Amino acid sequence: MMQEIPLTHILFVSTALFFIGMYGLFTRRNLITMLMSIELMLNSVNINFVAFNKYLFPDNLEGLFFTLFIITIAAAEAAVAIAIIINLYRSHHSIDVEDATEMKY
Amino acid sequence: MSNYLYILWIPLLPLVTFVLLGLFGRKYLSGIAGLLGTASLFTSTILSFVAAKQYFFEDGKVNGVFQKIVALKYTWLEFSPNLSIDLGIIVDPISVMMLVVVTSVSLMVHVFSLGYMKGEERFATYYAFLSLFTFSMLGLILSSNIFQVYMFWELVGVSSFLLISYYFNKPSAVAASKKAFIVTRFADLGFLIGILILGYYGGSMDIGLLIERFTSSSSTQFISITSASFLGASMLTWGLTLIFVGGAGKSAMFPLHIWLPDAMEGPTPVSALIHAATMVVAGVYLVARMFPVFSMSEAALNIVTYVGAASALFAAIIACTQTDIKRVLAYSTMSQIGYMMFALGISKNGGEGGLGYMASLFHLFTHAFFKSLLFLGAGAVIHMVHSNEMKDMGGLRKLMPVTHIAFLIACLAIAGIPPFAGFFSKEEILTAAFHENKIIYGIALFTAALTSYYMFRLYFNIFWSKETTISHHGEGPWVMKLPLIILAACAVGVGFVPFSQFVTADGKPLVTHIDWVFSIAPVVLSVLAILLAARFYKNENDKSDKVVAGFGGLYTAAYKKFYVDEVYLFITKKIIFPFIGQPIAWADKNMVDGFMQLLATITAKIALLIKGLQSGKVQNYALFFFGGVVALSILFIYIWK
Amino acid sequence: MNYTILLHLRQELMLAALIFLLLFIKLGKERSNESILNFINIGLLVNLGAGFCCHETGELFNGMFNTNTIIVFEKNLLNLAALIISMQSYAWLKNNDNMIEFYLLTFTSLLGMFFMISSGNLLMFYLGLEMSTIPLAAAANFDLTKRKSSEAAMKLILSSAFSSGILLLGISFLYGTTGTLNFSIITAHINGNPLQLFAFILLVTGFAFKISAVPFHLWTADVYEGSPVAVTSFLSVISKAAVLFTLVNILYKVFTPLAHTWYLILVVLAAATILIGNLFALRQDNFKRFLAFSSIAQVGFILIGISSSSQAGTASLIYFVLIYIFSNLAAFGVVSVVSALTGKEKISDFKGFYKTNPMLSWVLTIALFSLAGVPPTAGFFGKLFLMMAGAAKGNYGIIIFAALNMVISFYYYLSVVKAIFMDENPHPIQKIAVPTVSKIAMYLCVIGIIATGLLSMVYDYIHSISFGL
Amino acid sequence: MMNLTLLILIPLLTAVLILLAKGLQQIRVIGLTGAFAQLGLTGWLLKSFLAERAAGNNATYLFESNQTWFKALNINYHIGIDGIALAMILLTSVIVVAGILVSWSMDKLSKEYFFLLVLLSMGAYGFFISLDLFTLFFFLEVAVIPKFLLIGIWGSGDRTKSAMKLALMLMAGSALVMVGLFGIYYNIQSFDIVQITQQGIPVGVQKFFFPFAFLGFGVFAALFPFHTWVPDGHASAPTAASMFLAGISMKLGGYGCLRIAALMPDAAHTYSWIIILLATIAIIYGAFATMMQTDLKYINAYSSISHCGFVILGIGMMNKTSINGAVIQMVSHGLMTALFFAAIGMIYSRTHTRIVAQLGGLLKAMPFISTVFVIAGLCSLGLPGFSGFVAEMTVFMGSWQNPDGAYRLATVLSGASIVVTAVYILRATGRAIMGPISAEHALLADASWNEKLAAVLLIAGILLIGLAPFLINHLIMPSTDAIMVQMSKVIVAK
Repeated sequence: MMQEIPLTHILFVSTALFFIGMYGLFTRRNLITMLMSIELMLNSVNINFVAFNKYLFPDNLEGLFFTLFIITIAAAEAAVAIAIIINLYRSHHSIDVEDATEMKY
Repeated sequence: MSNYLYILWIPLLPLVTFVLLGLFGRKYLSGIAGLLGTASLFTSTILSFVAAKQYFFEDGKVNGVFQKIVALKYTWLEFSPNLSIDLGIIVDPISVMMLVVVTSVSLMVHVFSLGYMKGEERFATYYAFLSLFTFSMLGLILSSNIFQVYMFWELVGVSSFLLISYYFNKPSAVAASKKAFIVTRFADLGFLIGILILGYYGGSMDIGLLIERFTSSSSTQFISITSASFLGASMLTWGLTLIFVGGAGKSAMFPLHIWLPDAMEGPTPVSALIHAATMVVAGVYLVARMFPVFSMSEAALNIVTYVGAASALFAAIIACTQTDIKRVLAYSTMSQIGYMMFALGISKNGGEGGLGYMASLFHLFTHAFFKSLLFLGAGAVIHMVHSNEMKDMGGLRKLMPVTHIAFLIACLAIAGIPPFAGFFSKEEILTAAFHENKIIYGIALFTAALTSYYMFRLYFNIFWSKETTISHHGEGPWVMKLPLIILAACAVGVGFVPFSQFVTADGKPLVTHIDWVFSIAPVVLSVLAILLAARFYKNENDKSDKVVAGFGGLYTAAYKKFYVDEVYLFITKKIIFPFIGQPIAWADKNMVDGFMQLLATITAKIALLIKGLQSGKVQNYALFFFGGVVALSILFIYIWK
Repeated sequence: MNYTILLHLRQELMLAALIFLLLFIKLGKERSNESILNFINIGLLVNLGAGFCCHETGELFNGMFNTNTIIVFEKNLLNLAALIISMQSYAWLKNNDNMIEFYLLTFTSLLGMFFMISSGNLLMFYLGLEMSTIPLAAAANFDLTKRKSSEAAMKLILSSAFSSGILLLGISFLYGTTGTLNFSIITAHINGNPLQLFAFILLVTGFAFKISAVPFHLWTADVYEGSPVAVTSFLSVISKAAVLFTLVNILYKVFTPLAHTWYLILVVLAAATILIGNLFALRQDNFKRFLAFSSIAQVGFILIGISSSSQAGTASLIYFVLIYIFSNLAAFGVVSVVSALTGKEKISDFKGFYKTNPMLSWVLTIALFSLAGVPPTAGFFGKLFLMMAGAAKGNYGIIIFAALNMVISFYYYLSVVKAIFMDENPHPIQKIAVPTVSKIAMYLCVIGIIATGLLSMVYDYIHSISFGL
Repeated sequence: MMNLTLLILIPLLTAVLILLAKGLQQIRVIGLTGAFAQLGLTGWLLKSFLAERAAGNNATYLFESNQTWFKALNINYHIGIDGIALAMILLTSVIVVAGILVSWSMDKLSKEYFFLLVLLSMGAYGFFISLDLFTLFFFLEVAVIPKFLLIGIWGSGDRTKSAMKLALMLMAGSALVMVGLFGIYYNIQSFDIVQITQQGIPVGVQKFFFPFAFLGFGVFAALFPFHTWVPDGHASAPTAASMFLAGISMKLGGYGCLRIAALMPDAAHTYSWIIILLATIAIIYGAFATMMQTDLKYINAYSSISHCGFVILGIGMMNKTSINGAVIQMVSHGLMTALFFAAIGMIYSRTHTRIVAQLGGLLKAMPFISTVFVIAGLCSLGLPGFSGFVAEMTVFMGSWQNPDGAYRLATVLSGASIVVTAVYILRATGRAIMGPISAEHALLADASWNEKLAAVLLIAGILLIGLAPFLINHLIMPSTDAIMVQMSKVIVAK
């Protein structure tokens, strides 16, 4: 029976994932990629929830439920976001975030 | 003693006249303005003579001493329980004497003006202002409260301002009126502070109380004011000196005299009234009023003495050189007032030593008549030749005999030739000076000689000298001659009034006797001076010019009035305006206001500086977001935990 | 079965019903926009009325959803705002083919806010939050053809997704440290260890993003400028208000143990927000952008009020939001009418506005004065009470700071007034025929602006129903 | 017994009616009627006030009425007047009538113009009757915005800039006031002046918050160095607005300062030397700055700075006489400066210039206006018989009671300003009113009936105070006594 991975490891992974996502959001110019990086962040949060639930509070399932909802809403968010991006493409003929900086100061 | 209450009407009547003429004069009353003014003033004059008679001959004296009677007292403005401005009427020898002088001279001037100002556009306004002045002057005389004196003091000043600037289209007149008002205002500041000092320490502003408290050397007030001192002088000296400064301003004492000559821009009757007989002696009156207190401070009295003497001499010298006849008269007025001042200065409070006091007021009394006579005479002359300059005159004695005689009498009077009025009063002054202070006596003597010299220089230049070019006769209507005649009569007669019986420092009659031996010196000097004047000016010659050349620099200096005006101009135009006024105005625009502006500018600058935050790049926004998170975390997890 | 569920949920249910009705109408045959608009407005009115009957306290779904007098009142405020907005955008929507979609989106987000306000559970709260945000992102893009509109929508969706990511991280840690999502239980488990604090701060930043507090505000101006005026006003008034209400609920009820921490956080945020908001508002020429920054500054004042953590704090917040609805919507109303009929949105276009449109000018002026806080408008009282609540803590530094900033804010509000009344303009905006419905809305706002302040019973009522720490 | 709220309701009614009215004729008639109604009301108020006092009612504030406004915050609509407030109210009503009369022919946006005038006056009335600091503050700010609009819309010269400057500086002032009031509120839990007076404020609190409140009101009263809104504001404003500004609005500041000093006597004593310093600077500095001005309105504006300095000086000296003087000076200056601005406005509307150098000899063409001008001038240089003399002398007297050397110096310096005043007044008069008149000015018309009426009204006030100061003294003495009682509490304590 292999001994189980300690919580900290998992938290480390999730945190790493989160910051990778954030890094992607900050650096990538492509809107779709940025959206994906955000999904990464959300997923890292999911990992958190599941891990906490599994390790610390196994007797109830709030964490898992929360994960489900996050996934759903992420989907919805993505749908709207992509719709907007498509519309942006119609008007700007590009999905580079740098091209959509008309409004500033 | 309310049986003097009718005195209230003496100032009130002119006031009523002023209000009537001021409101309706231009439209409705312009025709009868002169008569109205004269009539009301005539009534006042009668009343004041009645008052004089009642006071001096009936009930003024209580067991041989003239009383100070407060006929009316009404609290007008209460500052604090014991400090208040009371409007009151004080009846005592000097106030009654002044009443007589002011009303009668003013009446003469009113009458004279009927002819002199005939046909003026603002005739009604002129009489309104005359009435205003008379009212203020009478109020000043009757004041029983030192702050009341100050109020009327100011009113007198403003009415003089209005009358000098009567010809308001003439820039010179406007300038003169401004000068007169501002210079006297400056002096009044001293007066005001003096009042504040006396009032603070005296715990009252009622003249009677003040005198009572400051003359009893045991009273707490006296001790407190003498013990408190500033820059080495006791507060009493300060207070009195400052009050004297006010007086000096009004009475054109050196160095505050510069306004008086210019004030001659006003109509000549006005000069006769205000700048010869009444307002300019207000300073003397003020000192006389407060004399008991003055007598408690040696220093203050010395200041009075020396300023008076200096002015007397200074003015006399200048008078010898002027060519504008009114200016000559103006300077002679200044010098005569100097006489009165030092006479007060050397006097003691009552007793034999009180001779100076009596003499001074006596001279004030006589001077009022002959000096106003001189001015009115000059007025008549100017009315004829339409010029103030000596060179335009000469040989007028045939054309205007009445004026000529009157003028001559006045000149003799001021020169102190017996039996004319001036002789007696001047004699007293010289006697007092001789007993008290030899230096002053010397100055006085010399001044007397100068006086008679320049007066006759004037006289000869007007009436003799070269033959006149003017052919037409006529001295103007009887309303102009009558006052001359009356005043001439006074100039002869008033000298015989037993003045010392009535007006003395302590109210006790004073026995005086003319010491003929003593009076030889001044009279002889005067006569010599007159002869000199006659030799120079009786008929055209160049002797005077030679002498002038002989004096050289001194003459020009005197002719230029010793450059006092220039000094004043320098101080105001070259120092106050550019070095105080303009810098302040500049600072207000650029520093104070500029600072406020600066705040606005800085804010705008910052706003412009940080606009980069809003870069428009959504990724930067996210970055700032994260930065915020990190900052908050550090701040609140590690620092403000 | 019992009907309390209907009672407690009545506002949400009615709104949902409205949404479904609209869907059916959309599917059904064509109708004239006017009739539908009127129908919608009446529906909103009914919903508003429904809010005022039978206030009661209660909870559903074992504590996930709870309601009480003040929550109902807050929802009413949101309803009122929605009604006013829909009336004001009449001119804009009248000839718009996608009018119904607009309402679908906005109502959905409104529904989300209702749930968020009543949430008694982090999950519920998160659902409500997202439900209120995502439709608005779509709505921001409502002018499909406008470049700015899509840019705005993009910025909104991306940054809000990012912020919800942060928020979720916070929630997850919170869950990790307390082991529950239920507010009533969380409080007991809060012990302020660093991870928890960190989680809390992440949570707060999520809120700060929504109410656009500095430095989480940067999206605001761009989104406001890009999106259609109606959506802008929805964003600036309703969503902000909803989040603020929730924030107060959570701070006061849940994070009581951390009161000291969040007091400081709020003060810091408030100071930064007021200053930055003012400084940026100074330089704006686009009216919507200008109002965006001014509203940021307003939030700063609100935060001061909240920081007091007293009954007066809550009261002044709700009171100010009420006033803010009136004044801000009055301003937006004028702007929306002008932009809908002339397409002009610049402040410089409004020069000489008074000569041509005195009525609109006065409405706008009064609104601006109210925003600036000048008596006798209600804004004066609102701002003053917020600061009075804040001052109660005895932290006068922030009060002085705010007072000085008020002067800056006066400058930019007055310069708009200056443009309207004083500046010369050869070609002012021509006379505008305002639709009656919008007129009514504007008058409603003006009356509100004047009455809310002077009639003290409004505040006293709010104060009586509000709660402290 | 009467209800002071009428003082607010009448202007309110007038304003509403003006909004409903059609055409200049109607509007101005309504405005004038309202103003006169208010004047009558205040006259009646005075009568009943004196009657009450005569009946032996020695309460500090008469006609008190106290309604709860914001119950939860203990904010009350508490009104009532003492002699000082009453004097201010009378001043206001007179100036309002005069102001409406001089703007009789204002045809540009007349409805808004008169509306704003009336609104401004309403603010002033409310301010003077309130005994609750919150209400006080409310009305204080109500009175600001109308000024901004009046100057900005109807003004002359660089109107928008001066309007903005004025509004911002006044708002900054009221922001300071607000901080001060909060300070009081959170230590006394009340805004009620009476209550605060009874309870007294902890010394520490006073020391910290007095500067805010006092300086805040000081900005309104043109306290150096916060006076810079005064010149530009007055110069750009239309005639009536300048009259209101200098005649009423600056008095709000002075009145506020007085109340604050009475509420926080300890702090007032501590800081009095600063107050006196600033006041003295304002007096001298204002006077000299005036001397350099060339524009009639600027001359009067700067002289206002100098004259309002006396108000602050009187308050700072903190004794009965000086405070009396401060109050009288407020009233006197209000009337005098309003008269001055009215005269300047009349001249400007005819000659279209206010530059002294371009005028001259107006006395010939327009004797009435010139006389008014001269009277205003003489009043401002403190000639006996006019109100200025009474006021300034009372202030001097009061401040001289203060034996401290530095205070004496301050008194003497401020006294010196009357000389400078004489200089600039006479320079202006001598140049503009006297001297030769230019051809194109020679044919100008004199004042019309409304202008005459306005001038006469103001002059009557000036003369009333100047000739019978015991009347106003009698009115305000009891109130100053009450204030002195508050202040003296401390002096004893020290």
